[in-house]
Amino acid sequence: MDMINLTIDNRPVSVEKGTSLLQAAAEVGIKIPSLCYMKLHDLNIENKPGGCRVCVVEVVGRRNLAPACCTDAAEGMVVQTHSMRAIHARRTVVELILSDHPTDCLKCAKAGNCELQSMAQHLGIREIHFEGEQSTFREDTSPAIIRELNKCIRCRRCEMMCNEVQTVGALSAINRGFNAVISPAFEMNLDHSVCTYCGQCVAVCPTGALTEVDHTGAVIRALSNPAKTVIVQTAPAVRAALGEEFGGEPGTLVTGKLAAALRRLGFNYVFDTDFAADLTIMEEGTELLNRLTAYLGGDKEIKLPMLTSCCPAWVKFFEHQFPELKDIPSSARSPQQMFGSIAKSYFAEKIGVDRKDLVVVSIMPCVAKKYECSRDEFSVNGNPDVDFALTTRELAQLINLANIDFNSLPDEDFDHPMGDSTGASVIFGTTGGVIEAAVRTAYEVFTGKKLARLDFTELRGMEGLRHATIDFDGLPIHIGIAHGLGNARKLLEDIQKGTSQFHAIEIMSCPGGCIGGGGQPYHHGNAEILKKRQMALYREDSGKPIRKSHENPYITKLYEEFLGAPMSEKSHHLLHTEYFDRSKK
Amino acid sequence: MADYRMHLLVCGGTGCKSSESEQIRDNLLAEVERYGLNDEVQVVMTGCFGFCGKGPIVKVLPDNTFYVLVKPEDAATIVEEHVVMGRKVNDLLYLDPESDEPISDSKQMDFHKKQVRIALRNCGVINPENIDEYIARDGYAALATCLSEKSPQQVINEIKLSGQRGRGGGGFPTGLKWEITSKSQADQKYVVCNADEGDPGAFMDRSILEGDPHSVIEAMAICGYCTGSTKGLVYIRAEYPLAIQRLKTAIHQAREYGLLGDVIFGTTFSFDITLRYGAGAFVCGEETALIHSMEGLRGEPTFKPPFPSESGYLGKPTTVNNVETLASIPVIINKGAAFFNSIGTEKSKGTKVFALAGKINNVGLIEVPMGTTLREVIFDIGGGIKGGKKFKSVQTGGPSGGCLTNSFLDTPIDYDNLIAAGSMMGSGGMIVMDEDDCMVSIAKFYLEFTLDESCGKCTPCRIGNKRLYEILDKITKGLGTEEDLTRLRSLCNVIKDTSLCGLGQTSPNPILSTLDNFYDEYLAHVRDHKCPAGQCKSLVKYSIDNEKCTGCTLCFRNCPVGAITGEKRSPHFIDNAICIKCGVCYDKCKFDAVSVS
Amino acid sequence: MNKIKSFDDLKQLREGLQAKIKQRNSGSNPESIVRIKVAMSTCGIASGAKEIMNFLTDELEQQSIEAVVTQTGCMGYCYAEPTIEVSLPGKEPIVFGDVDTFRAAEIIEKYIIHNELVDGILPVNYRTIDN
Amino acid sequence: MPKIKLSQRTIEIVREICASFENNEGELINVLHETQHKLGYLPAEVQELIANELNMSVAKVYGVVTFYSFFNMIPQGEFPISVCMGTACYVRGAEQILHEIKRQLNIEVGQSTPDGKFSLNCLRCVGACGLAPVVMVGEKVYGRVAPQQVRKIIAEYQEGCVKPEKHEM
Repeated sequence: MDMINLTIDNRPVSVEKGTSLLQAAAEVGIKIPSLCYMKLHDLNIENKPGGCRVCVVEVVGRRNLAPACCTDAAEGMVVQTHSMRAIHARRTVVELILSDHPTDCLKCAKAGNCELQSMAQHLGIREIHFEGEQSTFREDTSPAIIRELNKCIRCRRCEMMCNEVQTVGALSAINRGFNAVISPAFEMNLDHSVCTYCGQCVAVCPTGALTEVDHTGAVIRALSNPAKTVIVQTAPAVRAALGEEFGGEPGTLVTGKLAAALRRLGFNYVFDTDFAADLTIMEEGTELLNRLTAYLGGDKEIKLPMLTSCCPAWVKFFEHQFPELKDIPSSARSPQQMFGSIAKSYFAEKIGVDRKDLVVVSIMPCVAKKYECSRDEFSVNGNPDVDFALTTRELAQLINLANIDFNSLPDEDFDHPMGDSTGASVIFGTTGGVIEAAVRTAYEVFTGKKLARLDFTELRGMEGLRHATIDFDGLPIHIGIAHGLGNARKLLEDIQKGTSQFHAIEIMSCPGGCIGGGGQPYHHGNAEILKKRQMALYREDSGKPIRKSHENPYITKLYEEFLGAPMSEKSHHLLHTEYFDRSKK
Repeated sequence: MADYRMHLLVCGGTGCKSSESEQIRDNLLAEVERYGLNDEVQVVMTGCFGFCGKGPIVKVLPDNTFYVLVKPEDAATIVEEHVVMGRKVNDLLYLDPESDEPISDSKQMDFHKKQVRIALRNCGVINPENIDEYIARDGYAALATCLSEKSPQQVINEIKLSGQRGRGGGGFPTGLKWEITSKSQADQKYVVCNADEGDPGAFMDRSILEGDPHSVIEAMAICGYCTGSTKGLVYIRAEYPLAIQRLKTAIHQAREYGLLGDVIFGTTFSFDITLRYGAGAFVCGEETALIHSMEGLRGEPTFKPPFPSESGYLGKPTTVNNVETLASIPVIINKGAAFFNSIGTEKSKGTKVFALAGKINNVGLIEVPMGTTLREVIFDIGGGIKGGKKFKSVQTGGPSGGCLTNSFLDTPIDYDNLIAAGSMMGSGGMIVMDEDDCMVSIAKFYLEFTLDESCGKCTPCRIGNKRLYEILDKITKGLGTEEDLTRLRSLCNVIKDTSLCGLGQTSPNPILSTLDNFYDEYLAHVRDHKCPAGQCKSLVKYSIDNEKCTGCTLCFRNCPVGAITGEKRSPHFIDNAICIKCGVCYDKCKFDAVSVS
Repeated sequence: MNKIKSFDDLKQLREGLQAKIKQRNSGSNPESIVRIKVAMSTCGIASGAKEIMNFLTDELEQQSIEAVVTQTGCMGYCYAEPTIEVSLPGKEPIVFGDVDTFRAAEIIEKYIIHNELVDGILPVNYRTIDN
Repeated sequence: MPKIKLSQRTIEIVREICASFENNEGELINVLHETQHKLGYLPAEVQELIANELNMSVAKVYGVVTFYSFFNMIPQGEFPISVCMGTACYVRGAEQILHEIKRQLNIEVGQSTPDGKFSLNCLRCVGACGLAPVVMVGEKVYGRVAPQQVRKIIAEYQEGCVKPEKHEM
C-alpha cells in the first residue's frame, strides 16, 4: 500500500494514497468542519460536490485555499487548517450562507438538529457582515414532506440521495446562479412528482429545508377528545432509535420505556406494529407458498419471484417506474395498514367502539407511512384505517411536550391482544429481516419440520444487494435482498429482462431498512449508528420467547375468531390490496 | 481617360485626420494640379494604416515609399521631389529604430511586424468552404508530415519545444497537456475543441472557425495521432450558426478527401470529428463543465484533479484545446518549433489574437507577437480612441480579467505580465474605455454577467458574487460608504480564495483591478456621491443652461419621455422627475447648453 | 472527389492547385482575370456582405467583366465591414472597406475598369507567415 | 403554466428526434436543441415526453433546460428581439437601446407582447463587436443601433410582415 506523508497543523500524518485531507486530518483528531460533505461508509454513499467551501484549508505553496473534502493528501504537503486565512474564509463562507438564510431558528423544525446552526455556533459567528436579497421560494407541502427551500444551502445531499442512491429522480438541481436550487420538474409540488416519500432527502438534509409533515398537533387533539378512543401502534425500528432523541447511545433498546411513554401520553391502548408484522408473515408467507407450489407445479400463469410489499415508498416506486411489474409484489398490505384494518374491524368490534370513534395512530421510522395511510384504498367510507402516522422524531417531540422524563420511565409491556408479537416481527425493522421472518414460517409450513436454527445469518448484513439460497428440505429457495431503491432497481431490471433467478425478494427503500428510515433520529452522516440499531433489533429477537410468527398465540386466535385462514376471503378484503400504474407513459 | 502611373495614399484614419491629413491631401492635390499631372497621379484617402504614432502617413504606390509625420507643408516637397523628380524625400522616411537608417520600401519596415498572422493566416485569404484553397496553402501537410515522418512522441516534443501555451485563458503548456493524455491508458480517448467562446467582447474563435475551419480540423487530427485518440468533438456555441455551418462543410470535405475517417494518408490512423452544441452557459468554457455539458448534463464544474487529460469525457482521457491553440498547431509542425519559439517573450511564445473593441477606432481582429505593448495595440494598430476622447482603461480577460490604466500601456503583453498587473490574458477580448466610462459601473457590469452565468454550485460564487453586485449597485446609486469599499475588497479576496472553479476564482478581478487602479473614482461615489464619468444615472442630473439655450427644440423633439418643456426660441427646461437620464438631449444639443452634473 | 491516400498524393494536389493560382494571378497571362473576395464572417454578413456579393456578381456579369467573386473569412477590419479585396491581374490586392452598393459600383467603375483608386482603401497592416 | 395537450404530430416529431439520437440520455442537449428548433420552445409536456423517450427523470431534463439560457419554456414572439449585452455593446450604449425597446414594446426582458408579435431577450456576446451595439430580430442583425432607430426597426415588423413558418403544437 502506498503511504503518503504530510503535515497537518504541524503534526506529521501518514495516510494511504487517495485519502482526502478531511479524512487524513480526522485520523489525527483534527476535525475540519464541513457542510455539504457526507459519507455513509458501509452503505457506499458519498456526497462530495465540493460546493459549500466550508472545509477550505491552507496548503502551503498553493495559490488558493483547498477544499479538504476533495483534495487528496500528497507527499510532503503542509496543511494549515486553522490559519487566519482559512478561518477568515470559512467564516465568510458561512456568513454568506447565512445571508441567504432565514434567521428564524427559534421556530424552525430543525432547531437544535440543524447542521448550519451548529456550524455558526462552532465558528462563533455573532454578526452577518453581508446583507442583500434572499431567496423567496414557495413552500411546498405534500402528504409527507415539506420543502422550505429558503432554508436550502445547496449541499446537494437530497439530490444525491434521490438520484444516485434511490434512483427515483424526483429532485434535480434546477436554474443556475443565485436561483439554482433543488426541486422537482417544473418547480411543481412533490405530490405531482415521482417522489416515493422515502424521506431519505429529509434524513440527510442538514437544515430545515426538508422536514416531515407535522401531525403531532392532530394527535394531541385526538387524545384530548373524550369522545374518541385513541390507540397506538409502534413499528419495530422505533424502539432501536428513539432513545437517541433523549441522549441515549445509538443501539439502545427502549421498548419498555416506549410503551410506558405512550401510555402516559394518554393512548387508550398501547399496541405494537410487530403484531401486524406477524400477521403479514402469515399472509405474505402463505401467498409465497401458494405461488411457489403452483409455479413448481408448472402453472405458467404464476410469476416469480414474489416481492415483499411492506414498504410504502417501494410500492410507490414500482407503481411509477415499473408499472408493468405491478402483479409481482405480494398483494399483502404493509404491517401498518394490516394493523389499522384489523384495529378498526376486529378490535373495534371487540371493545364495542364504532370505527368513526376509534383513532389509530402509528409511530413509524418512516415519512412515507404518512402518505401510505392517506391512500384512498386504505379507508372505509372516507374513514382511514390509520388516522395519523408520526415519525420517531415526532414522538420524541410529543414526549417532551407532555413533560415526560423519558429516561426515568419504567419498562412496561404493550397491551393485549395487538401488542403481542414474536422475534420474527421485530427484525422487520432491518434489511433482511422481513425475508428471514418469512423463511422461519414458510420453511416450517412448507416442510412440516421444525427449524434447527432460527438465525439465518446468510440473510443478514449491510450490503446493498445480497442473495442467499435456503434449503427447504431438498428444495433450494433462492432469495434476493435489496435495500435502497437504486439496488432494488437492479433486481427489477433483471426481472424485466427475465434473468432473475430468485423465488422471493425482499425490498426496503431506505439504506439499512427501516432502522435508517426517513423518520428516524438524524444520523448526521454516521453510518455506525445504523449498524448499532440493526444489532439492537437482532438482540431483541433473540431475547423473545417466541421467534416465529406462526407461533404467535394472538395471531392464531385472530384467525380462529375472525379471519378464518390466511388468504381467506376476509383476509383478502382486509389484509390485501392492489397496485396502480402511476407512470405517465 | 486617366491611366495613373502613381498613387499617393493619404492616411484617413481618425488619428491622422486629427493631425490634418485632410489638409495634406488638399495640398497634394493642388501640387499635382500645379504640375499638370492630374491624369498621371492620383491622390486618395485611405483607412488607417495602423501606425498612428508616426502619423500622418503618406504612401506612394507602386514603389511602396512610406512617409511618416507628414505635415501639410510637406506636400509640395513630396510632389516636387518624388513625383516629378523621382527622388525620395529622405527627411520624411521612417528611420529604422535599430540602425537609425531611413527605410524607403515599406515592405522592409518593422511596422508590418506589429501584426504577425499565424492563427489567422488564412482568415480573409481563402474561401473557407473550399478545401482546395486550404490545401494550396499547405493545408493538411502538417498532418501528413506527422503521420508519415514522426512518431507521436516526436510531435509532442516539437509542440513542447515550441513553448505554446493554451490560448483559452489559463495558459497551460499545450505539449504537456497532450503528453499527459498520451500517457494515460484507456481503450478510448478523446480530443475536444473548446469553441464555447463566451467572453463578452471576444470573437477570435468564431472568426477562425468561420474563416479557416480546416486548420482546426487538421490540428485535432494531429492531436488525436499524438494522444492515441480516434474521436474528436467540437463543443461549439449554438449562437454561432455560420461557424457551425462552415465547420460542417469542412468536415464533410475532409471526409471526402479521406483526411478524416479510416486509414488517413494510407496509415493505420483513424480519426473523425462530431459536433456538440453549447446552449448558452458561459461556465461551459471551463473544461470540466464543458465535458459535463457534452455528456448531456448541467454544465457544472467539478473539482480538479482528476484533470480531463486523465479522466474526461465519459470518464476517458480527454485533451481539451481552444480553437486558437489548435489553429496554430499546423504552423508549428510546418515551420518548426524554432520558428514559433522565436516569436514572443521568454515565457509566452508565438502570437496572440485579440478582438479589439469598445471605444477604439479600428475595432477588429488582430494578431500580434507576445510581448507587444498595450500601447502599440491600442494606438498603433487600433488607431486610438474614438472621437478623440481620452484613453481611460483597457479591459483584458473578459469577466475574469481586469481594467488596466495608462501606467500599464507600455507593459509587454504576455500571460505573466497581465496576471502581475491584476488582469489576465483570457481568451483575447480587449475592450477599450474612454473618459465617459465609469469604472464602478464597468465592475458592476462584469459582476452582473458573472451573476447571470454562475452555475450556482459553490457558495462563494453563488452568494458571494450576488453580495458583491449588491454592494456595487449601492455605490452606483450613491448609497455606498467607505466601509463598503473595505468589505468589497475583503469579500473579493475570499471569493478568489475559495471558489470551486475558474469562474468564481477570477470573478472578483474586475472589482479588484478597478479598486486598485481607480480607487479615487470609488471614493468619489461613496464620499461625494458623484460619478466623475457621469455614467451613474442616480448620481447625475441633466440641466439646460438658460444662457446657451436657443430654443431650437431639438432636445425637446428627441427626448424619449417628454421630460423637456419649453417654447420655441426660448430656453427649455428638464423635469428631473420624468428624466430617465438617457443623455439624448446632451448628445443632440448643438449649443452645448445641456450640462451633466 | 478522389481520396488522398498518401503524402505524395497531397503534394501533387497542392502543386497542381498552386500552379493554377499562380497562373491566374500573373498579369502576363492572357487567362488572368479580376478576382474579388468578400469577407463573409458574421460581422460582414450582418453588415450586408451577402448583398454586396450578389451585387458584384450581377454587376460584373452585366458589364461583361470576367471576374471571380468568392467568399472568405474575417479580414480583421470589423470597423469597416463590409470589406472586399480586389486583385487585378499583376497587381497587389487592394482592400476596400465600408462597401455599400454605391461604393461597389464605384469600385467597379473606377478601380476595376480604370485602375483608379477610390478613397477608403484599407492598408494591410500585418504579416502572415508566408512573408 | 397552462396545460397543453400535444398533438399526435408533435409527439411523433419529438419521438423521431429522440430516435435519431438513439434515445441516448447523453444526447439530451442535442435532442433539446433539435426539438426547440422544430417546435419553437420546450413546454413541460414536451420535456416529459423527452424524459420518457430517453428513459431519464423529467426533473433532470428540466434541470438541464433551466441551466442553459438558450432553451425557452414559453413561446417566443413571432419576432424575437435580442439585445446583445456583451462588453463592447455595453460600453457603446446597449443599455439605452434595451431601455428604449422595453419602453416601445411595454414589456420586460423575458416577456412577449400581448399580441405575441415580439418577445425580448438579452444575449451575451454574439461576436459582432465591431458593430456594437447590436440588436437581433430573429436571425437578422442590426448593427450600430442608436436609441432613435429603435422605433423604426420595430415598425419594420409591425407592418404586416410574413409570418415565419412554425410548427403548431
